[in-house]
Amino acid sequence: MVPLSWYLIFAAALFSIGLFGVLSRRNAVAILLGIELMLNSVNINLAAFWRYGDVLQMTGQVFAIIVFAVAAAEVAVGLALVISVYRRRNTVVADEINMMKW
Amino acid sequence: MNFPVLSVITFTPMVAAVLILLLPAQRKNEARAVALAAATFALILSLWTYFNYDQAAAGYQFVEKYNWLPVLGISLHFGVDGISMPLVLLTGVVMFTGVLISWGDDHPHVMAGIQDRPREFFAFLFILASGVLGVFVSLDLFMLFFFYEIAVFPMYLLIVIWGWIETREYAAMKLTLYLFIGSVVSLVGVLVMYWIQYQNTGLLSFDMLQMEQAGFSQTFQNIWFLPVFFGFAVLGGIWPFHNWSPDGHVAAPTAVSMFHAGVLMKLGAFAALRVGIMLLPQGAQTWSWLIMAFAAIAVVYGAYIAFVQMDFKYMVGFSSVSHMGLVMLGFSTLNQQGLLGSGVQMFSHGVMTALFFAVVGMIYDRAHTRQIPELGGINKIMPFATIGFIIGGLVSMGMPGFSGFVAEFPIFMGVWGRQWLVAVIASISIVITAAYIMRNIRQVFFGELPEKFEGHLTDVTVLDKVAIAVLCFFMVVIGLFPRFMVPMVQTGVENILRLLGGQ
Amino acid sequence: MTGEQIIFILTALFTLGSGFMVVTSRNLIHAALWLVSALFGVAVTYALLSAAFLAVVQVVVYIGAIAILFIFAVMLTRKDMRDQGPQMNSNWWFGALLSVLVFVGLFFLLQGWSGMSRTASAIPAGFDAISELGDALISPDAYVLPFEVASVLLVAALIGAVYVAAFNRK
Amino acid sequence: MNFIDTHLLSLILFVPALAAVIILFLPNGENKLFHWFTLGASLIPFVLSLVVWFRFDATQSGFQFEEAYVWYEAIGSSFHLGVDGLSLTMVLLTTLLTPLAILASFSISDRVKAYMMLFLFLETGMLGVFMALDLLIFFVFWEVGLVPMFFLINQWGSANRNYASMKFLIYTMGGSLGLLLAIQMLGVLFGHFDLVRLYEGWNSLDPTKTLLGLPVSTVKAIAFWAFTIAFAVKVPVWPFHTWLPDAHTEAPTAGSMILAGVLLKLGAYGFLRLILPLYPNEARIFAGALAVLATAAIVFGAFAAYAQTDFKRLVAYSSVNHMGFVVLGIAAAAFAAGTNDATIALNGAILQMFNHGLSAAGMFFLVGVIYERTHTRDLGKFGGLFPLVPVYGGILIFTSMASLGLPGLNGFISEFLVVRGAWPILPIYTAISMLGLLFTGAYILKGIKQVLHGPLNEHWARGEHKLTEINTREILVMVPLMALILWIGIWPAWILNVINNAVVKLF
Amino acid sequence: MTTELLIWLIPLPPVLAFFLIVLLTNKNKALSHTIAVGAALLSWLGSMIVFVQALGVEHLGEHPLGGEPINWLPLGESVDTYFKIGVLVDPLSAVTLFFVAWTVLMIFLYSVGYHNFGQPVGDHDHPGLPPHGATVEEHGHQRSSPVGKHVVPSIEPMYSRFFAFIGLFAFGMFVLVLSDNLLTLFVGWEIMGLCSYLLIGFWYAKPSARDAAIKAFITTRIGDVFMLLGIAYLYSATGTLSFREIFTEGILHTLATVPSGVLGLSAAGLIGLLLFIGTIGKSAQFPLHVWLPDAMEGPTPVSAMIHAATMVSAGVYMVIRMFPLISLDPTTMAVVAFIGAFTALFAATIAVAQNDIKRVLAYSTISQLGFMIAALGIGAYVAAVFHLVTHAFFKALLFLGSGSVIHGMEHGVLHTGNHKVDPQDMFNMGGLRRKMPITFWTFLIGGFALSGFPIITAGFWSKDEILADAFGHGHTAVFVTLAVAAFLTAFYTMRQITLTFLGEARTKEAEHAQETPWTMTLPLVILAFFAVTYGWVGIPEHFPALGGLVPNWFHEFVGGTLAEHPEAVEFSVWPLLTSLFVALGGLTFGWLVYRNVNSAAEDRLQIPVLKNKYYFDEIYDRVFVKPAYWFAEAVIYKFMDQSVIDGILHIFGPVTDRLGSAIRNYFDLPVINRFFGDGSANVTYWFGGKLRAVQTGRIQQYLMLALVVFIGIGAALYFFLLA
Repeated sequence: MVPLSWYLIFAAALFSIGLFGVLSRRNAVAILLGIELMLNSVNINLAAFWRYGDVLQMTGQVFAIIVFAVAAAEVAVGLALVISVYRRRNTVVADEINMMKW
Repeated sequence: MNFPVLSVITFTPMVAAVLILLLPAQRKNEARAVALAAATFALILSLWTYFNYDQAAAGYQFVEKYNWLPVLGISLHFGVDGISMPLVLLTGVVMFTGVLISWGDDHPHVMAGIQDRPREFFAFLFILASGVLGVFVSLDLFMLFFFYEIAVFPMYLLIVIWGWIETREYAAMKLTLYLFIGSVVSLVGVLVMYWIQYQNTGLLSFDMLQMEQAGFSQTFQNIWFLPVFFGFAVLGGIWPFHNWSPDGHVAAPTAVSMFHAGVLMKLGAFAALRVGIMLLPQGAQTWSWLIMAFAAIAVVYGAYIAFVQMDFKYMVGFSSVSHMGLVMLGFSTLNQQGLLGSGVQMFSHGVMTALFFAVVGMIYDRAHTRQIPELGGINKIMPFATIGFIIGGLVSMGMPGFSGFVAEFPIFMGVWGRQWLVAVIASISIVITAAYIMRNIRQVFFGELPEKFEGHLTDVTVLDKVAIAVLCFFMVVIGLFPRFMVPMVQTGVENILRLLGGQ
Repeated sequence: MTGEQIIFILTALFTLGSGFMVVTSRNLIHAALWLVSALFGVAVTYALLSAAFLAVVQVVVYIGAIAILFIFAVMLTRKDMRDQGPQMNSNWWFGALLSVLVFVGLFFLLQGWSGMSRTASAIPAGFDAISELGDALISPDAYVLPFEVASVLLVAALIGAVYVAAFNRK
Repeated sequence: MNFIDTHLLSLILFVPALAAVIILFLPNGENKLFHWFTLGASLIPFVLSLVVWFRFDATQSGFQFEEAYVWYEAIGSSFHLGVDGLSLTMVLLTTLLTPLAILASFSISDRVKAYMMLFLFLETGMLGVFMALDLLIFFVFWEVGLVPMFFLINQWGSANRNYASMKFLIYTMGGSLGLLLAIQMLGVLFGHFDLVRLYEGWNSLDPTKTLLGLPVSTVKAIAFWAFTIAFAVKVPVWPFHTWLPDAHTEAPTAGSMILAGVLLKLGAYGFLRLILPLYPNEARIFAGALAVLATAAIVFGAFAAYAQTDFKRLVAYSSVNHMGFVVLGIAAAAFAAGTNDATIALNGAILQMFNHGLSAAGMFFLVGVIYERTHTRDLGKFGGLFPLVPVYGGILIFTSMASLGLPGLNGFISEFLVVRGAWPILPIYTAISMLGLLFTGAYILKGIKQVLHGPLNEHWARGEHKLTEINTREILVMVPLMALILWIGIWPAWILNVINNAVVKLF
Repeated sequence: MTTELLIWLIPLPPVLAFFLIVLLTNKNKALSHTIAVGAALLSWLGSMIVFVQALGVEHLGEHPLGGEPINWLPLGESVDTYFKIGVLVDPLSAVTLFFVAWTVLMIFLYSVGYHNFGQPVGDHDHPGLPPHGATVEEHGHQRSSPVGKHVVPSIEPMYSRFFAFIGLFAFGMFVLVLSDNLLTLFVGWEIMGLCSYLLIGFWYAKPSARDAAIKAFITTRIGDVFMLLGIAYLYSATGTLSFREIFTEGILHTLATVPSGVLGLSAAGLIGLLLFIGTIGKSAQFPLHVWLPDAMEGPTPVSAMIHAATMVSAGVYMVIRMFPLISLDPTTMAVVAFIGAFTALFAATIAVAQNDIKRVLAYSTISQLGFMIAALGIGAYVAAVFHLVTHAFFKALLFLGSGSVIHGMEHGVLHTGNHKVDPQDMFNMGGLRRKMPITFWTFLIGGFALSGFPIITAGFWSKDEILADAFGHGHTAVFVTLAVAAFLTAFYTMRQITLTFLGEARTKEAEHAQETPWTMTLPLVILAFFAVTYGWVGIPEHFPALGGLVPNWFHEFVGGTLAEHPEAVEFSVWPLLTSLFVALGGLTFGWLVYRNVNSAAEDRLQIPVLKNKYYFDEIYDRVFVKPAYWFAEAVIYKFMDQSVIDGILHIFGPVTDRLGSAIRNYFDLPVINRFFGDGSANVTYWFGGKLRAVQTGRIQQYLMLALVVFIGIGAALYFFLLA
């Protein structure tokens, strides 16, 4: 039987990988990809806690669902931003996108 | 008192501001009309209140109280006593005259008054006004603060947008920062008081009448008096925190200068008195020497600087530093005459300096210079303004028969009671004031009219004359019949003395 | 070592591997495709956790919608993505370090936690996870509010995305 | 009528101010109207003060016609008016001179409205000082008088008026600064400003106690000097006199008349009304110093006048010289208060105040008359005008003789009384001041000689510069003055009675 | 009406005349002089009545006329502290009144003629200048001249004014004589001073006249000032100024005993001295004599008025009046005697060298006054009064005579039209006795009286009495001095007479001189009468032959003024001989010397030092006048007032200015404004600028930063809390 710790560590690893992607990729799209990975690791945790906690409580799954929604929204907006930025600046390289600078 | 006169007075300008903003931008005269109507209404109401104030009964009258945030003990608690009543009247007067002055005259090459976006101008001005009124009538510390900030912030916009192009950003920023820092300092103090009161009495309340019984300990008062008092006194232009005011005066448009010097500085002085001295009396007694020292310095110092100013408006600005110094001097005596004098002086100086700025503004709008040496012979063109300025000048040099004397004399008496040396030193300013006032009257109004002004200058408008007349009226009346104001202030002073431990 | 454990380990390795490829592969198309595989791995994990609904949704929504969306996006922007400059930014090593640190930190935290080694209880008989989930999502005394919020969020995001991405000719 | 009876003083005091306000609302440019209206308005107080004069009961002591109204009760000041023989004399002088001055200024054509208003306000200010029985009110009017005079000089004065007016204003204000402070101190000490009560209270202070951290005696001495300097500047006592020649010279004719006629008296009045009663001891102690200054004023004033080439300046310095006698009398009285000599000296001093009011006003007016015609005051430019203007010449000689102190005219009586009173008390100073008396003759004669006598300066004899004779209006101004000068010279009892009684009661 | 009232009224007519003329009738000459002379006549009438009544009173000295004084000045508490004024007629004032009334009347009358009343207005007459003469058409005039025109004297342009002034003058004198106290006496005294000023400067267009007038006024005023002091002293010492009260035993005694603290004089001494200085000024005694000769610039009647009848006599009158007081202190008496005697001689010496007919008289006046003063100084009270009176008469006579001479000469001048000739210079005259006989004879009488021609003339008796007293009381020095002076007097008088009337006319003008109208000659005659007869009322008893023929009424009468009657000095022959000798000797010597001197050049007595009056004018000018003006101008005005005092004042302005700008520029702007105000803002700004670096705008960097912090915090929490 698979202990909970395995899932958690697996999720942590996936999270770190995604984090690495977010931190070090130059391409905005790639950063979004990294985020996706991180979200998934979260979902894994949620699901795992549901399964290993009180099964009758559906909280874990519910929030996993919501995370799906959030992810979808995030991707939609994110990609849209990337594209509009691309239109204006002809680049999707995060380093070159520093409009937030004061 | 079923009719909530105070809140009506207080919120009239606010409402008027909204109404004005609702008007379309290009309907300048309508905006002005509304403004004038509101101002007149407020003035009439404040006059009514003034004359209906029962001097025999004294104390706080026309009291209204509505819960606002009961949890924290914040309530909309209005009421006036002998000290604040004249100031309410003063605000009414200055508001009224300010509107008249800003009505201006869009004569082709005069463009006096406010011709650029009067709608917004009046709106901001009135927000300012109602903030000021709120401070004067609030008996609730929180509300006092609330209105205080309301009063301070439109100043920035008014100066930055309509101010003198040269220095307006600088002056506006300076003014705002000074005042906010000041208010923050005192806010800290106030909150501490609030908390200590909770500890002492176990009730959460910003009500000042409550706080008077809060029983702050001697040490506490000694510690917290300074931040509270000086935090507010900054707005009162106390030395050495006076510097925002001359720059602010100079940069501000005429009506704003009138408000600024005429009312806003009183706001600081008043709050310093109401919160600093009345709530922390022992602290006041501990530190009165310091205030006295600063005030005395301010009196002489302001006079000296005004003496050498070549810029007309700076001259007036520093003169009001000097005069507010007198107010503070009166506070610092903490005795009957001194406080009485300060009370009257606040009103007298308010009217007087408003008049000064009004006239200076009229001249500047037409001559486009404020350099005293460049001006001259104004009386040939605007005799009425000349008379007005002369009367104002006499008031400011403490000439008997005018309100200035009625105010300054008791102040000096009070100082005598405390420390005669200070009285002697401070009295120097009287002569210096006389010197520069008379010198400038001579130069600006009676000197040779520079030929470049020949024909280019126009007389002031009827509205201006009305404004001047109203202002002069109060100065002369108080000068001739101190009874017009003194007994009322007296009642307020009694109250303060009671708090000070019946000196 | 039960079979379940073996399946889990394989899945995990597969997922992590493709995840690694996602963040490292130079070509974005490839990266997107690796993402698909990583997501698939996650789906399998859900299945292992006997969260059938989640697994399905994972496949449908993620792989079906999101990943494809990515591929479109990449295609739209690919022409100047073509092999110019490094795919990693100047301080990728720092990123790596941080990620490792995070992993280590998490690992230790989990070590310190008591409930680490608990095992899953058996699913009671007649328990229909999906219907339960449905109830939970829409029953007012449960999570209808977050659910609605999420939906609103989605709509907002949709409109926002459309607005942002829309071609404005100026 | 009853109202008038009970409010005589306030009426006298405020009628001018009221008239001034009315003038404000009269139509502009109606110079004639202003002239006559102002004249009429200024005559009312004169008539009223005559009423007071005749109703006044010289034999009884204390103040009469007292009125007191609440004014500033918060600091214990009430609007308290009243006259005794001393102030009544001055009131009469003021109300008499003002109409004459206004009559004299009918020749003013520039901004008549403002001019007349200022003049009336000025009158109110001066009268107030003489009537006030409340220290604060006294100070109020004391200062109020300054401003109209400042503007009169500054607006209607001659070439150097800016300097002169500023000097006048700042000097006087600076001088009265001490007065202000001292008054405040008194107010703080006693909580009221009522003179009559202060007389006792202040003098009954226990000299051993301390006040404001200083011994009472010291405080009193300081206060004494504060008062003294304020009044000394106004009188003016040497060496505070230098504002006077400038102010007098630059002021318009009528302005000089009032300035010399009344304003200077304010200072002397202050000495009599405040210093002597309030500070008898200090006054006695410092009388010597005062006498020195007085003598200096007499002698140096005479010398300086003798040195002038400007006619008006000469007259101005003569005022210094004459007021010196007033101060000398006061000093003597202060030195030996209570003795008969002191009484005589005071009688002399007060009468001298009145007389100088008449003669100096006359002199300034006459200077003005000739100035209006010739537009010069340079004595060197005149000469031999007697045949051209015999009447003027006669009047000039008459008035000069009065101010020279010719027996038979008023000046002599007062000067003699002062000398008589001061001799046994301060013989040395009196003797020295005789030198001044001698030079009085010298400069007066110099003036007459330069103007009237000597070879005729043809410039004025014919052509457009032809000097015209003094006209009826101007004569009308002089007649009352000359009549009084002669009358007092021959029969001084009528006025000296009042003065004497006041002095006897007061000191 | 009662005598008192009459006395009160005596002074009034002239002053009324003054005002009437000034205010009303100054256009009308006839009316003016009628009023004036009428007024003089009234006063004269009153005086005579009073005089006669005074004669009637027994012991007039003890109870003089005048009645109760009236309250004038209220001084001090009670009624008795009033200053009272009143009138007083005791023997002294009676006799003075007598001669004053006469001379004044005469002079008024004389003036009418002197100012050519009835003559036409001159062509180029100018107010302030003597008349120049008018040209008139011939009509039936016997002396026809080729031109058909003829120059006659023209009338004085300011005719009326003249009468007004002398009216006032007379008023002053009457007041002075009749007043019963020093103050009103001083009033009259000063009024006369004013009139002398006005009258001497009557022809003010002449610079000389103008300066003379001022000189006269100021010089006398020097005396007056001291006199005023004396009065004040006396008043404060005794509390009264009334003669009645002062001259009582008690007061006099106290005054004599109380020391004054000055020069060891008694109070009486000091007062006397001060008063006497007044006299020195008024009566032109040395050293204040300088004004009198210059005063001759005035019209001759004025000279007569001032120098004979009224003003100078007033000085002496005052001393005589105060004699009881002055005599209390020997020092004062000595001073008086010395001054008098010295002046008498000194002036006489100057008179010798003068050529101007009036100046000679002027100096003789000074000298004669010296006689009286000296007489007083030696205590010869009656003698002094006697000489005062007689001198008044004959000196008035002389002046009027000289005026008449001058008038005649001017006529001559007009006739020849040569205006360069000075009608007053005696060397231009000569032989006038034929031209103007009346004038000559009267002048002769006057001159003899002046020089004390024995027996017949009044001057002899008075002067002789003075000498006798001086001799009798053993004041030898005085005696000798006066004797010499008397000799000189006789000498220069004779010189004058000789040069003027005797011999032949030296100029055409003198030839054409003619007698003056009756208005001028009549007074001469009348005065001449008194100049002779008045001496006879004072002949000493023991005078050989004549003694006792007429009782020495004068001595009795006037002596009565004093408390203790002064007994007449016993007769001694030496003074008599002396006076005989000096008088006759002087006269003859003068005649011998001058009968054939024809021009100033031949006059051997034209010694510069005498001619220039011992250079007194110059000395005074250098020593007093110029320094005084310099002091006034340079020191007092320019230096003290303008530089020092105003200098100090002017410091204040700049100082305030400096101070103000210093505060503004070196404290307010830099410290408060820059440092504190802007400074704090700047600091904040700087700090913000530093922090900006963090804001790269790179999402990933933000994130990394966040993580770093997060991990850091996490680690910290972990190790500090959990571990």
